[in-house]
Amino acid sequence: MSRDKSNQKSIRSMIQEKKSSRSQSAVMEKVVPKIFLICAIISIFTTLGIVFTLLTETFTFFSRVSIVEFITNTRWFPFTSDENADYGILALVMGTLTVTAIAMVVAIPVGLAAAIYLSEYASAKTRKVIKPILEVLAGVPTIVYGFFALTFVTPLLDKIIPGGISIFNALSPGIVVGIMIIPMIASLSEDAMNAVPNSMREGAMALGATRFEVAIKVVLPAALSGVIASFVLGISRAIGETMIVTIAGGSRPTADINVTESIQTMTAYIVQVSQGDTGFGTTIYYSIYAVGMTLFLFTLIMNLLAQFISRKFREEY
Amino acid sequence: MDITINKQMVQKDKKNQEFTPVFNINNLNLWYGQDHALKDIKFDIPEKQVTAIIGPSGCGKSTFIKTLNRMVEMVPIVRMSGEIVYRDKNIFDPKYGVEELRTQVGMVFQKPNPFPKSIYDNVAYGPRIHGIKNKKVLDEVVEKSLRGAAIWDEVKDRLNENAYGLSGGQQQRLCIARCLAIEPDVILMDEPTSALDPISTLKVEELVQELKKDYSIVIVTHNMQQAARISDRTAFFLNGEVVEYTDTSTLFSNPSDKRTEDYITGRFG
Amino acid sequence: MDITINKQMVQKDKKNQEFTPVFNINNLNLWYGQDHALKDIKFDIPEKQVTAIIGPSGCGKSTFIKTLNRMVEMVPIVRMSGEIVYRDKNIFDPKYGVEELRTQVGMVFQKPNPFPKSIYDNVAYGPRIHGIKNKKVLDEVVEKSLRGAAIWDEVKDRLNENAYGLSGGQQQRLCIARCLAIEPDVILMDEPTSALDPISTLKVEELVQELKKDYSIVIVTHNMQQAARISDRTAFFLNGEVVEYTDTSTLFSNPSDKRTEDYITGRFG
Amino acid sequence: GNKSEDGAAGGGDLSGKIKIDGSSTVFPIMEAVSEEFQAANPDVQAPVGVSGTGGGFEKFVRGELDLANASRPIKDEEKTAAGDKGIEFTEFELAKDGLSVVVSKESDFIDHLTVDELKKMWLEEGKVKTWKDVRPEWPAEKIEFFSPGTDSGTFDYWNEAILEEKPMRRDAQLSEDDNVLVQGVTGSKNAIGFFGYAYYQANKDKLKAVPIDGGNGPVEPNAETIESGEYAPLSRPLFTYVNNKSLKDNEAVYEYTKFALENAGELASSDTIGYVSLPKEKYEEQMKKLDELAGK
Amino acid sequence: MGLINKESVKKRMGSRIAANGLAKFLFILATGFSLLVLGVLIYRILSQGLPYLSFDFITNFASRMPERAGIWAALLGTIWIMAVTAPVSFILGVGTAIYLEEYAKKNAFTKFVQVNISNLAGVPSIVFGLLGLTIFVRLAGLGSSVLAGGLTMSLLILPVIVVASQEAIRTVPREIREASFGMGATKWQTIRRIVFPAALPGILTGTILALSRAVGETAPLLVLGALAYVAFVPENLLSQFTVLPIQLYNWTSRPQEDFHMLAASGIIILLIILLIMNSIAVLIRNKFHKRF
Amino acid sequence: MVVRENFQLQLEEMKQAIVQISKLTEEALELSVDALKNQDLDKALQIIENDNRINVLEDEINDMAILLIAKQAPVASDLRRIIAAIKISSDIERMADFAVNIAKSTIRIGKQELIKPLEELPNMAYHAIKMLTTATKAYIDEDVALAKELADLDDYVDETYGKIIKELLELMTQNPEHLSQISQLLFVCRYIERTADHATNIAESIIFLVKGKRYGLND
Amino acid sequence: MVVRENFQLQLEEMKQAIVQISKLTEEALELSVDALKNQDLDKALQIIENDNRINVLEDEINDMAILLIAKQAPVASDLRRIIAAIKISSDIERMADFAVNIAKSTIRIGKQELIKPLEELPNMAYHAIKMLTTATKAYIDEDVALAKELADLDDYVDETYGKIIKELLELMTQNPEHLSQISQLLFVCRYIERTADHATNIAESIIFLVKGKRYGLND
Ligand SMILES: Nc1ncnc2c1ncn2[C@@H]1O[C@H](COP(=O)(O)OP(=O)(O)OP(=O)(O)O)[C@@H](O)[C@H]1O
Ligand SMILES: Nc1ncnc2c1ncn2[C@@H]1O[C@H](COP(=O)(O)OP(=O)(O)OP(=O)(O)O)[C@@H](O)[C@H]1O
Ligand SMILES: [Mg+2]
Ligand SMILES: [Mg+2]
Ligand SMILES: O=P([O-])([O-])[O-]
Repeated sequence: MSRDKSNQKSIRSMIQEKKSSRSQSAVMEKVVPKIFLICAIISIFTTLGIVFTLLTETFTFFSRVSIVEFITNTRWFPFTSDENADYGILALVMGTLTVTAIAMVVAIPVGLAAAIYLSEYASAKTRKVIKPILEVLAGVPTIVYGFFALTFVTPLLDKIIPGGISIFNALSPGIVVGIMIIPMIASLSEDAMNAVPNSMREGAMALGATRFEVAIKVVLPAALSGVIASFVLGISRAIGETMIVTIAGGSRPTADINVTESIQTMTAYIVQVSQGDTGFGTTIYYSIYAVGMTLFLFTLIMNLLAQFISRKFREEY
Repeated sequence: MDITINKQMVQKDKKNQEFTPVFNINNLNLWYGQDHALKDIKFDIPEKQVTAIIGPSGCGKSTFIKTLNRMVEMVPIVRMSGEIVYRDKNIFDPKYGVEELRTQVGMVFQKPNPFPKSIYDNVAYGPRIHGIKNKKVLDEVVEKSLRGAAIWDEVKDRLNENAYGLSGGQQQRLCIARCLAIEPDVILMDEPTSALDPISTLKVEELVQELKKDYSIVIVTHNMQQAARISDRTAFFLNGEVVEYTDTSTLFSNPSDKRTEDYITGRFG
Repeated sequence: MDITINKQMVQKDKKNQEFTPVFNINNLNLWYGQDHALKDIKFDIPEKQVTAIIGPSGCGKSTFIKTLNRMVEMVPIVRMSGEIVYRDKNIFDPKYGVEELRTQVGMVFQKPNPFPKSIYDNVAYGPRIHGIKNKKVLDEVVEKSLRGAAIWDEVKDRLNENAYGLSGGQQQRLCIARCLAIEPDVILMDEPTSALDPISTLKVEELVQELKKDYSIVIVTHNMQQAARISDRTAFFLNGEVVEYTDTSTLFSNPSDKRTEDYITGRFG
Repeated sequence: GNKSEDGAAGGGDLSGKIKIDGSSTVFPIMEAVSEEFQAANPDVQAPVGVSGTGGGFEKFVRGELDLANASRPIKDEEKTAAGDKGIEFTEFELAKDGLSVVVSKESDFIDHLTVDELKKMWLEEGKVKTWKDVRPEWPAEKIEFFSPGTDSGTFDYWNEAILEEKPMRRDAQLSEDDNVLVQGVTGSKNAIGFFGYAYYQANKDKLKAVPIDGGNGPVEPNAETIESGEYAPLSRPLFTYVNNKSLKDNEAVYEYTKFALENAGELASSDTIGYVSLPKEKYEEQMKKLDELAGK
Repeated sequence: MGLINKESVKKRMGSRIAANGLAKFLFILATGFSLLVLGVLIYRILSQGLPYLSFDFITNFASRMPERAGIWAALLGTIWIMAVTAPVSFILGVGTAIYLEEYAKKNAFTKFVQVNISNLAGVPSIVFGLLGLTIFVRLAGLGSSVLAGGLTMSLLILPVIVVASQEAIRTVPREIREASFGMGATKWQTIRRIVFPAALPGILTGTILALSRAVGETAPLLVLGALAYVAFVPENLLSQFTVLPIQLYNWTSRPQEDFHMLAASGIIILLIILLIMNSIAVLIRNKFHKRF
Repeated sequence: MVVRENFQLQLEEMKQAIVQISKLTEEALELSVDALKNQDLDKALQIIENDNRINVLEDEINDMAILLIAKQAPVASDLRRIIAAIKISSDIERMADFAVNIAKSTIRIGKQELIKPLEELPNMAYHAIKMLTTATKAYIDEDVALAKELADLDDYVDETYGKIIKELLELMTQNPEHLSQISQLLFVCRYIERTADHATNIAESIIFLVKGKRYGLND
Repeated sequence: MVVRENFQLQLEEMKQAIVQISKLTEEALELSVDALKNQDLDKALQIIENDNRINVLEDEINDMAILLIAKQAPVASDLRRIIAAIKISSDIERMADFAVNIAKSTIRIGKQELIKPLEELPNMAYHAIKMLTTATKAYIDEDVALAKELADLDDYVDETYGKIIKELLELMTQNPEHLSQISQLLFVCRYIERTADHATNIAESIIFLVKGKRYGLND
């Protein structure tokens, strides 16, 4: 290999010459991070904006309704004369939790099973086909799911359940929210399980383990943090789900859990009021902010929980 | 030490053509789709010896070793023909389940792949899936396997810690212990030291030589020196064919095939 | 060929203590937090020779080599003391920018790390970031660098394909070409072949020996044999200290320190 | 639309933007009005929003709207708020909506209900659990109640006309979406519910409207009985509120409102909307008021 | 040798294999169930929506007469909103991700930003509607315009994009950054020429999936004051607008069956849009899969 | 912790083989001197026969060395140990050859009466054998000091060699009828001298093995 | 594509060094025979002086071999080539020593008139030298057939050796005054015989190098 000396000089010296342009890029080096910092700060302002929006109105609400009643009263019935109104958030919270619980009972086993099937049993081809299809399931607008719950699932349940079921109930939207969440849990869990190195599966298989034993005793524990994270995300999604419960869950808040009866969730309440005729400035108007704030706190707690859990269950590999 | 020992050593190196085989492979052919990865392999694997497989990248070493415990079937496009007999049983016989085969024929992989569990649970995994629940028996198995893998002293005080806290070399020996725990007959190793530093490599090599007292070992290695150091017999694979398969001493001091010579002396390309 | 050549070869091996250094390192100490990773290193790196660094895992080889182009500073908890002089310039001199240093002192890494761009763009990357935009000049640099890295013939017809389509060994030579493109003075290599198969390894080794005609090369390697094969001088590191630094022939045939001997003969642990 | 020629009030050279929002009940009427008006005046933009009556007023009193549709009259709080912002406005009635009380087709025993019976049934402290509690000869089947959301204008009107502002029973199924109510009543044998006439009309085959006896014998809801006021007390007015300032400043708003008053009756009573027109005089009266306000 | 009873191991083999078979059956059943539900959903939508689906349906404005009604305004409204949302959320999201992954020091502030972002990802969309109404419509005086709607949507999907981008940036191997620095590149050069292009497929996939979520969102825009009847296409950022889901929601709440069928047709269009977006994402994902 | 146990074991085996060949050679040399002294032809024949064993052993040591190099890629002292083994075994084998040569000379002399009882020659031989024993000991212990002493021992052999040659030449002139016998003794003397030289070579190899440096003891 | 070029180059260098030492040794042997024939003491002294160069060269070949093994971890033929180089160079060096020994004998004989002009002895010597040349050629070409021919050549030397020894012993009885000279010639004869033996050894090494098998040519 012979090197052309003159050319060598030229590149090295060319680089030397361009040194001056570096001072200009030095400016970029200083400015760019600041710009990105501003981007990052916007997310904080978003949260501040939410808290500010919710809090100002929430304060007004609590100037009219005592916070003690809000927490301790088990009934929620604002649409009546102010003196008769009940503002016990528990009724809405129970509705939300009931729907969420039902959704999870549906979504976790089915989603997880689908995830295990896709990641441990299905061929790459099958996976490539089914996964996007499931993602479509996640993309179907929620109104569609709402009517699906009301006009398909509820009548079906009515036939199945002895003693029937109310046209509005917690069960049907719960199940449908669950169905809506299945792809999310399946997809995220599958991602997490897919991220478990194949070498681990091979390790277990080489010991004579069946696929099932590999899935349950090796892959699942290894992917647990991701799987649990998908559950938590699913729960957040169920808590925040609005249209399905609005359409199929009814609007009768109650703290008593009876899944065949009508309920109301926090989100459904917000929709009910913001779609309705409530006069601006009325207590009801302010109540949606208080409910929104509660919802915000709920999701905040769920998220912190999620982070805690995924840190706790992270199996290092 | 007597002169006879020396003679034996040299003698053994010179001709150990006669041995009890654990595996008889006959006319084995394997395709990945259209890709003919193993061609007419004829191969006998001796009992309680170390058999090394060397050859350039992509020559079919891993493929070959993985056919022995049928792990190769995890690749969907694989097709095979020919016969592999493990101790008088045809391993492809549907009556002879792959799980059972793999219980007899353990495997250690290129990258240490402990489960993200405690050291104890790693070793106990095999016995457990095979239905052993008795804590005392498990304890015993775990200790014996870890001792067998020459890692007991290093980990005995931290059996409940996560296996990923161990160094690479320790992890690999743990994987060997995990494999020993189901008391296999044959142990397959696919480049077990290629991810390890030289010292850990040496330790694993020593261990392999220790293990051959009780197990029949087949080891794939990129490292010719390693094959030379630790094996009794060596096979040189090229493009899916067995070019030469003989005792290691002969292969490395006086190979009979030009291609083997070229490969081991680094004249290949 | 004449006898004098033989003599020269032996002679050169015996004493090449006098050389022009490109780097003078004096009393270099480095800490990762509380961890004293390099201890009082004194080291001169010769010009246009291959200097190998060997030692057990964690002894500070990578740390040392990375101080030479100040890449080690990417670890936030690093503290250093001492002096590194590169061709009469103190590399820590704030006037002497780290980008400038790194333009003179190229680096090749353990895992081939081409950019996910075309082969051409990979090689042109360095000149481009340094402001060279002229297409003709770039073309020339790319060809020259690829030739220099002995990979031109293999890739000349696919310069616009993605670099990840190359094999591991080709990728590593591409990375070397990329490094050559900015015409560095010194090339640092941190275990450049540890991720490659034996054949690719041999090719890179041959290349390194070719390159030392024009560049000063420092190579960290886990593979003692490799250090022995390709380097002119070898340093043995242990626990952050330089135990022995001498010409390679001496180090491998007759090291003066017991610890070196123990390490290279595999008696270490 | 063949409406475009004769409805071309401004002759087509009119332009501008009109901000309309509010009740979802009124929405179909205003949508139709906008559609026809824009067909005649292509340069005018008259989109219609559905923030609900309350949401509409919230924006209206802030001065964000030209027209606020409402299915109830403006409330005192809202008036005050408007006053605070210096917003002056005028109410126009566009059409009537008959509240239909409906039961499942299967409940053939129900011939009619009186206003008192309705009241007894729907009140909170009411003891009515089964049909038998309403009239002893009816079966002792548990009644299921369906009502538009307590937050809707429809409910407000019901509240006024039937419950007389007393709290409604809390076990009623409420929904903001009247289609959901249709589903509810259709789906359960012993259900009773009420909602806009349009929803009944669109689901006549599935539902049975109960004739209401307001004191003058049972009257079935239909276009004539509602328009004539015979179907009492369950027909309610639908409004739009116009910002006076817009009316003066924006020619398009004036033209639009005028167009609405001219055509609302006919549009509202068409099949695809299903409300009931007001008597002709009522529209003319309002048109005069409009011209006055606009200073025409 | 001998601690393991080979006989009992052999005996258990049969039941273990049977358990595996049963489990596999159940797993397939679960997957099949999800697919079945999707099938039923699609069937219902298609059977309702196909009759009204035509070219006119796409190019017509909404109308009170079902046979004349179309989704042109809503479709273009959706596109306009996306035209605002996509660049804004992309720039902000990627900027934030780059800051967090490349520049931020590991301190309390960074951690706070991180927690805050993952928390925002879980905040119900309707709350974002309230935020948008207060901040963009009222405080900023943008009215219920495309801009206000787009910005609100941007904030809504911002956390998703940030997280996806961070993930993508994190998968860019440290080695290739080092390679760049090793050649004397500055930090910004490295980010701009190496990290960002390498992470782009991941970022794009994440962004498209986030956008497809935004396409289907109803609640926040409703709260914001998006319109239901619009017979014109937006002309600029301050134009008023409607979007597909709102149009559909509006139709579903009409009494007349015909409008419900129109809604189903609209849903088909919406699903097609989502399908296209998802396909692009899948394509990008597959094309650039495992490049390193 | 010592690793590469197997390698160490094999090195040790090789060492033992060298000790073994050295022992056999010592025996052969002693026997050959005895046979010469006592004109024991059977013994002499025995020696020639036994030599094969030593030759085979040298070949085996060579093979072991080559296999060790091929399989273990030794460096530094390990490598020097193996190379030294090759050289030492070759030296020892040569010494055994001298035993055979002496035996052959013994046979050539046959039952013909010796011109004088052999004294100095066997002494010199025993001395040379002692050098081999010493070299072997130095090799076993890798004792450089001991190895260096061999040079001194060799000086004595060289001196004696000169003396004996002179004496034998004188004897020749005095006993022309025994020319053949004496010339055989001349050769034997030469063999013994060479034996000692080879012992010195072994010492050099030992020093090289330990120190890694060449050290001329013969000059 | 041939890789490890550097290694191949170094092997080649080593080979050249062996060719070199062999050439020098041939020269030395030739010179020594000439010196003996012509009783040229200066030449003889010259040979002794020159020997150092050969000794050094052997050491260098050894060092090269050791470095190559240490650095390149050779196997198979590469390894055999290096081991063969060690053995061959040692044989050649020993041959050069015989040249020195012959030179020393020449000096001992001095200017004393030779009892008869030397003819057979130099012939035998030339033959032995030719064996070295042949061996070198066989080595260069790695020519096994040629190497095997050396065994035959050696048979001739052995035969001649027996004859010359007999003749010399006869001469002794006939010329008791020249005993010293003749005994020196006896030794020289022995040296030449040994030289041929070493050439045969080289042939064995070559066969081993090429075939990887030991092959006894001396038996
Ligand atoms: N899963 C697979 N699908 C398709 N082809 C494969 C697969 N695995 C291996 N092959 C092909 O089969 C041949 C043999 O591969 P194999 O992995 O057995 O080689 P190897 O000798 O183990 O190489 P290495 O030393 O790189 O591990 C190669 O051509 C390879 O491309
Ligand atoms: N980023 C880091 N932070 C903290 N400590 C580090 C870091 N990098 C290296 N060290 C420590 O510094 C010491 C030297 O590490 P270094 O990576 O230089 O070793 P090495 O000789 O290159 O090892 P290897 O052969 O495994 O690459 C080790 O103790 C290691 O734990
Ligand atoms: Mg492999
Ligand atoms: Mg390192
Ligand atoms: O939407 P409303 O008419 O019920 O206000």
